[in-house]
Amino acid sequence: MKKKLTAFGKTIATQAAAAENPTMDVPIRALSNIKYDKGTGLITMGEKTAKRFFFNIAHVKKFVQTVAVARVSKGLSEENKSMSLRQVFYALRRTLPGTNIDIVDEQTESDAAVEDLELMTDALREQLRINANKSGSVAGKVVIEDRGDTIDWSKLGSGGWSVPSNVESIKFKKIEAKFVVYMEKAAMWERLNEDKFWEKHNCIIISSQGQATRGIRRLLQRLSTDHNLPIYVLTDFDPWGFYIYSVLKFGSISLAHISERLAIPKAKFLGLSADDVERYGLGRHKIKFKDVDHTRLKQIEKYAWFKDNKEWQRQFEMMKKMSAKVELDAIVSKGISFISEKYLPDKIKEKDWLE
Amino acid sequence: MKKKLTAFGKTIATQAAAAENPTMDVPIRALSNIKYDKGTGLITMGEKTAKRFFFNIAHVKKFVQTVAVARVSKGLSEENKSMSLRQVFYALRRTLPGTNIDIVDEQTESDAAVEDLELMTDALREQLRINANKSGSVAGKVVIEDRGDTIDWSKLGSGGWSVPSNVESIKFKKIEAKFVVYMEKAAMWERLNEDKFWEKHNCIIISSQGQATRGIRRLLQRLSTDHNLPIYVLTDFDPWGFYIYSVLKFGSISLAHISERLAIPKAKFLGLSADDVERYGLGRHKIKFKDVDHTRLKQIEKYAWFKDNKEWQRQFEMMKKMSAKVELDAIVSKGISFISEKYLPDKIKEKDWLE
Amino acid sequence: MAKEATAKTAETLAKEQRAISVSEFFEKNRHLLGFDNPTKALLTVVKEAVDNSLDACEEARILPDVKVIIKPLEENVFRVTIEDNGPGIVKQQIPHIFARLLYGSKFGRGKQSRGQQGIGISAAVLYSQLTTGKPAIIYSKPDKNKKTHMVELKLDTTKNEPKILKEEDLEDGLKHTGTKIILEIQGKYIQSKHSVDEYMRQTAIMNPHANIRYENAAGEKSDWKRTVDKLPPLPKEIKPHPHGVEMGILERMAHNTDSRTVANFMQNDFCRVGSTSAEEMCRLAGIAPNAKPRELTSEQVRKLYDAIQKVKLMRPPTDCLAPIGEKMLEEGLKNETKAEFVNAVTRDPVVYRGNPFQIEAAIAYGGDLAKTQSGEVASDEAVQQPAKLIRYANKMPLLYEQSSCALTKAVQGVTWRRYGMNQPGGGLPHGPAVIAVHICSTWVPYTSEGKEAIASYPEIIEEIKLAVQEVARSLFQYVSGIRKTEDRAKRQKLFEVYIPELAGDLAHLTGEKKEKMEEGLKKFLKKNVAKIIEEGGDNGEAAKE
Amino acid sequence: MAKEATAKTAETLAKEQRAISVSEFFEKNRHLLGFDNPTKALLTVVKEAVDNSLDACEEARILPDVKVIIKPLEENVFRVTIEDNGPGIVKQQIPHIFARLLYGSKFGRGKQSRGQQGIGISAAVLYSQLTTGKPAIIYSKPDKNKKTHMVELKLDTTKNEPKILKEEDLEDGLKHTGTKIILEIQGKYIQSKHSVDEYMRQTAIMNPHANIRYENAAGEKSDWKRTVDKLPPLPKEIKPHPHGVEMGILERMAHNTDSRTVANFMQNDFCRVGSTSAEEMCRLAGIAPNAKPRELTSEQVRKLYDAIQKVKLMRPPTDCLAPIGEKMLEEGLKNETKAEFVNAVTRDPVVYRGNPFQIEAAIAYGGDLAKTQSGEVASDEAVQQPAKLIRYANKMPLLYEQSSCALTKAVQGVTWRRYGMNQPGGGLPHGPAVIAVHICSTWVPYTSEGKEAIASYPEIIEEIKLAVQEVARSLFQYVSGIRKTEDRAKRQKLFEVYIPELAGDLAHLTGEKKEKMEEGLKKFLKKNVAKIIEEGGDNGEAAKE
Repeated sequence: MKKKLTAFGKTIATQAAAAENPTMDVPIRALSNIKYDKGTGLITMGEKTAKRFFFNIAHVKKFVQTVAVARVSKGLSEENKSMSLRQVFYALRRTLPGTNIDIVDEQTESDAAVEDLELMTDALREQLRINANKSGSVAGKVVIEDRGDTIDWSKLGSGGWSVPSNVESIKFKKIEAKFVVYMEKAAMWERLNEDKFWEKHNCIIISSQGQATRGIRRLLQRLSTDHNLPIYVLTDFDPWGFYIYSVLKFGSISLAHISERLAIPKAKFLGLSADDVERYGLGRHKIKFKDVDHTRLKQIEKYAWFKDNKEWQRQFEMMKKMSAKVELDAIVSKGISFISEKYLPDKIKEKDWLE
Repeated sequence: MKKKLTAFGKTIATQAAAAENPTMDVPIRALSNIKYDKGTGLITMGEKTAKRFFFNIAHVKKFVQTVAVARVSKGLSEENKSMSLRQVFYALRRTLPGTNIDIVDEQTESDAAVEDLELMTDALREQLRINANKSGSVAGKVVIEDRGDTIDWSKLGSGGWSVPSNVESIKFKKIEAKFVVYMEKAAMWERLNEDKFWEKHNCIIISSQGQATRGIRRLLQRLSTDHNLPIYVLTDFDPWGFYIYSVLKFGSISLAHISERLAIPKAKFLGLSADDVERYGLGRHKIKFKDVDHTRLKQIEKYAWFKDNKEWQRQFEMMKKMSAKVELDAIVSKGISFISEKYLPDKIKEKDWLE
Repeated sequence: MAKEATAKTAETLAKEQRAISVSEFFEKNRHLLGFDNPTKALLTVVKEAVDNSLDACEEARILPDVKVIIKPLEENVFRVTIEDNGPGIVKQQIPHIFARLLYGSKFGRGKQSRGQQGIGISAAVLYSQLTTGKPAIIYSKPDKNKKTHMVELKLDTTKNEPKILKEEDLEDGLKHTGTKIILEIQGKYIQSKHSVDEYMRQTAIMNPHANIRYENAAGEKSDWKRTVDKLPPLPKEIKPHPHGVEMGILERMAHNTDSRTVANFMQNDFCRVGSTSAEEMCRLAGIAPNAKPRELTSEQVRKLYDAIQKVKLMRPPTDCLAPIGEKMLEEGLKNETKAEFVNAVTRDPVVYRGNPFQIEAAIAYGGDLAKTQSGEVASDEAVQQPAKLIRYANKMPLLYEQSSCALTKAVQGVTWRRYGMNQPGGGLPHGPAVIAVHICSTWVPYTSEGKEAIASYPEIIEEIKLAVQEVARSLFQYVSGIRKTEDRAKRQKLFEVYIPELAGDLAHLTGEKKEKMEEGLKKFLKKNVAKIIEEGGDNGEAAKE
Repeated sequence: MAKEATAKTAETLAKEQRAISVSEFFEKNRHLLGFDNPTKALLTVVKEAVDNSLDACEEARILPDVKVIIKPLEENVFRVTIEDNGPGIVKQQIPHIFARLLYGSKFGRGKQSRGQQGIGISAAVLYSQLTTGKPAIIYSKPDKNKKTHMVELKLDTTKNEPKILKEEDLEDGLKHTGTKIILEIQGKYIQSKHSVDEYMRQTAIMNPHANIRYENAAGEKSDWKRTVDKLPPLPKEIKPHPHGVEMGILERMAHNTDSRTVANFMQNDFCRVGSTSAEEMCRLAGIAPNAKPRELTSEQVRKLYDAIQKVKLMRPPTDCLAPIGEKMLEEGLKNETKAEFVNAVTRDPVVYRGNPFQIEAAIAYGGDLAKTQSGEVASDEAVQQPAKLIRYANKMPLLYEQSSCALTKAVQGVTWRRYGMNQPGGGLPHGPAVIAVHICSTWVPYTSEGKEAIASYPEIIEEIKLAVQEVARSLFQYVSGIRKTEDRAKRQKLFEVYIPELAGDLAHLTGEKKEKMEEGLKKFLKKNVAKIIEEGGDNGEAAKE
């Protein structure tokens, strides 16, 4: 990694020393440069790049920021440490002498510089030693090795293993589990853990709070790709839940350049679907749509990967008709452990999922 | 617990069967019934109660809700299971026959009924088997036993143990650690964990994301009270950070009735203080106050437990003068591991904290 | 083409000076008289004629029958006919009344009437000839045993004088005494809140003692039958009150009076001045009480004026005012709105700047007002529209300039929430209601010549608020009476529904029998139902929770 | 006290009828003439006199010197003196001009002037005697070699005639030709945006060819010196355009004309009618071209009227209008505001409803306008107040009714963001600016007799918008020009500051020498500085990023 960063710097340094206008080629991260690849089932990035110049009033700030991030990242490599995006923002901040100009004013600027650098060095953010948020728990029949510790995910009581923001260095020592259930709510995870669902059904349960972090996405991806485990996704019945699934499975627009290292094409949506709402009589727990929900749904149904998928379009239509969402938690009204004793086993057995 | 709930029901059932107006005495949870006990250093609840009647148009809905929560809680006891507050809300929901009235319309209603029941049965919510959110990680020189698993907090790699929402049943097998550092940010926890701070300094590090969950508060309280470990709190330099500390140490107004089981009178505030901002030259990372910050600060400085504390009032004054906040993350601008190598060791050694 | 412009001198400028006839002035400035645009012009023509008819009938103590027909002739041209059964007009006066601006009986005479200026109907004639070139046709029959007199006339604007085109006595003219006027005008007929239709409707409300027949431009006929067989009392004329007179007018009055001494002048030409007050005034002004008023110098008038302000006087008499009265206002409003509830109030007369005035207010609520056009009961949401406000000044509807009118401001100034009505944004209250407000005065302070809105004198606004609050209070009592009954039923039902729920939960909790508890609770409810649903609960203190 | 009311008959009613003098009418309705309240009354008195003075000077081609003094006498009583160096008024005319309503030279004469009605100054005299009882004092000197004539007079309202109290020729009167009027009135003096002070200030802007001296009620003196030594051109009179004439007026003109034939009548009494058009009209109307116009029946006039509408005519000539002109407007505005940038535009004349009108607009920006009262340069925030809008009609400032005026609506209708100014809530633009808008016309369509606001004709609003956009555009170019220069310096500095930063980071990243890179970068900057800071960057395409 250090080498890549030095090489990146060398090109620019050479131009500078030669009294040329220093330049870098930045792949364009706009929707126009994004494609949905039906073959792999992934959102991927096109070939378009933009030239960024130092001596250009519109570019100079970003140019300097990108180089500054490279410098910080190289420092992390050398010290064998890592930082969060927020911390990178602060590490970058310095006021230029004799002015009130700062290298970065908002974290969005340093975040963008990090993404640009990922693209130009073809490295994962985690390889740049910059971490996203840490969140989520895992339990199940798996033994891993991480930083010299051997950790058995089936021997962690009521808490489970806390998923780190960076899972690149963990090694899977033993995997007995046959599948993975991922859910967006920690309360549901505690329900399943209390019911020892993963023990009874020989699986792994993973939760985050809301949108899956990069750590969790990488973890799920490695379990899917490297270890061939089916990944089942549980979310609320709402546009946001659909979006969580969409990002897990196909990748996201902003991280399209690393879809193949984050997306899980084989992920399956286990609910709540519109059919689940009907089948389990959850209609009375509907929460009316707000305008923002309608807008979100309209965006999602136009995604290239959903556009021609009749099953999904049917779900969108039904949701539109209901004009309401239903939370996964509502299923508790059918019984405390209905989720683990009935809902999940039935759905998996009947292959009642969406893809 | 089951007994307590049955007894609670019995009183009411007897009144009902005797054709009397069923009634319950609910301790009043308003600020007027809250006291700050200088002796114990805790926020505690007064003696005032209100009578709640079934046959009273203003009471009937709450009355029925409270009984309904008792019923759900008893069911959880019988099945040896637990639920989140959100799940309790759904478990309560049912439409009364022939009307469009629901037992509960909003989660705030069921949450209030849960708190009332806690008060009337003198039980922790966790004993009622109703859990708050799960969040946070822990690492350090401690071995616990939980649900039959033995868990070594020092052997959990980069993730740590995921703190459950309910820590009542964990047993401390071996505690080598000499103190605890609690911080509000997961990224800071990862920094300290990567630096093996807990190993080098023989301590425990615990984080949540933002306000500490009840699980974490109980965990810290047990380590402080039962095991006599000093608790050091690290937050941002802003009114919200001060508030996090205030709640940890003195208890909160809404949960005053269980302060003695949640509050940690011996907790120490390790920063960021206004002096830290100056001492470490973090002034340039100030983020300007918004109106809401001013309001919050004004509330906090009037708290009975801060009112006569000169040291704290000095902090509030300095913050007011700065009219800005500074994030803990900003300290990274001093060096990647400045926090673990310099800031924390110095502060602890110099006893440079606030109480 | 254009005259060459050259420098002028005082001499040349003098040659250009000339007197302008008042008709020329208003011809050019007709918007001042309510002829701003074709829609309003049509309304103004009808209004001026109807006001005159009603005034004349009342002065002659005849129960009015008024007929109005608007017949479209070609696009934007109408023939307007207004006929009444009043006293008619004597032959010699017809041309002056209808074709001379500033000619009339009502100007500044200290008495309440619809018309005040002696300008309205001649302005209508002027507008008519200006836009269609047609003369006005007048029929008048002052004696039911004699022939009807017919005149065709125009107004000579350069002289402000009538020009008679044709004149004859007809055998088969009007059937009874009265007046009829026919005008052809350019105008525009619309059906909106500013329309002639709305004006006729509001006029009918304010005049339940009149038969009113109306045929609009679409050929639709309306017929408001008289519901009250009694004329409202005739207002009396009063002399000006000294505290309402300005210095220039005082001087003019002194120089024109028939009184021989200043003391007599003060007593005879004003109201509320007795001999003591008159002498006090003279003393304060340093004028001999027997001085001749015609010989007062400007300086003396000024002293007299100052002296008058210092002498305490009774307020002016108020029998010069003729409100419509609570009963008649309620009749009129009920008749037109078919509301479920109607209440009116007539306040006692009050004085502003020496001018007496009196406020009446009424409110109509529910009934047809809460129904849709097809007659169904409208949903709660649908009736939550702003209430309709109708405004009157001296019994005349005011249709324009609602927002700048003191009547509107006063109604908006009432805190309607106190009376159980919503008032989003502090405007008019919302609900299925009509609110009517009437100001009568010997001198109504209009904001403009168009007589469209009332000026915002604080005294007037305050009186209106008091009147409106009074009717609002009675409406509130009525509505809350209804709501109470509904609420009781709802409350009882609520407990009946909750009883099995509570019993069920308790049974689960304790293992005891559900039925037993249900029975006990039902028994308690039955025994204490009145108390529970009336007072809401068992005890006062805890109920505050 | 009050006269007993009894039923009236046509006979008794007839006895009450009388003619009302126009003075009585306006005495009672003085709010129609701008005397609504004491504050406004004071302004109206000054305004009517100053307008007359400026009109008279311009007609006599004299560069105006006008002096206005407001002297407080007692609480709410003022002596107002207005003196000019105009042509004066001949002896015989003085009483009529100052003490007879509806007498003047400007009424409906198809020419632009400040006054239009022949009513304003007599109304001021009427108001003065009404509120203080004092006569008006007039000095006039038409010939500088003769004595000054002095008259004290009042207005007899019952007859609408002047009443002379005193009259004499003075040796030591006015020093030059001109007129001077002294009135004592009740009023109220305030310093606000509706004040006399503001009126004088705005008048000075519009009349840079006048010397104006003003002493306000607080004794503060202002002196606006003439900055232009040339009178604006005198507008010419035009005859009415046939397409702007109404039927009733056509009939009156036909019956009063000196022309012998209808064809001649159309050619002589109207503008833009040649013999071909006149004959075409007659043909269409079915009237012989040599018919006598005085003998036309109403029906024939009507046909003629319809025929006129069908014949195409040239638009009316527009040399009857006298805009102030771009240069003079800029002078006036610059002089008063001490702004950094001033630009004015005079649009070509246009026609609405047969009446020609013309729009002028000007904008002043920055300079003293961006300074605080104490003269410091105000902060960016402080100057982000709504711009001040000043409105003129026929060179007269309009102070009241800003929000309902077409001039305001048009200015608000401009999308100011396009010209680099904020416009929160779609109102006036914000910034250190004054915007002036002037409409001149032979017949300005005021919304009321008070001449306070312009009616919203779409043609007028459109013209104003075009004018305002034009000055806004020039302001925008000016401001962005300044910004450009500032920007250039900033840009160069920016790169100079960034160079060591980039070099430093690269040195860390690659281990190469910082100095070497810094040198290279500086060299490149020096060589390409123009290109980099002008165009912003190296290449067009990528710069879009």
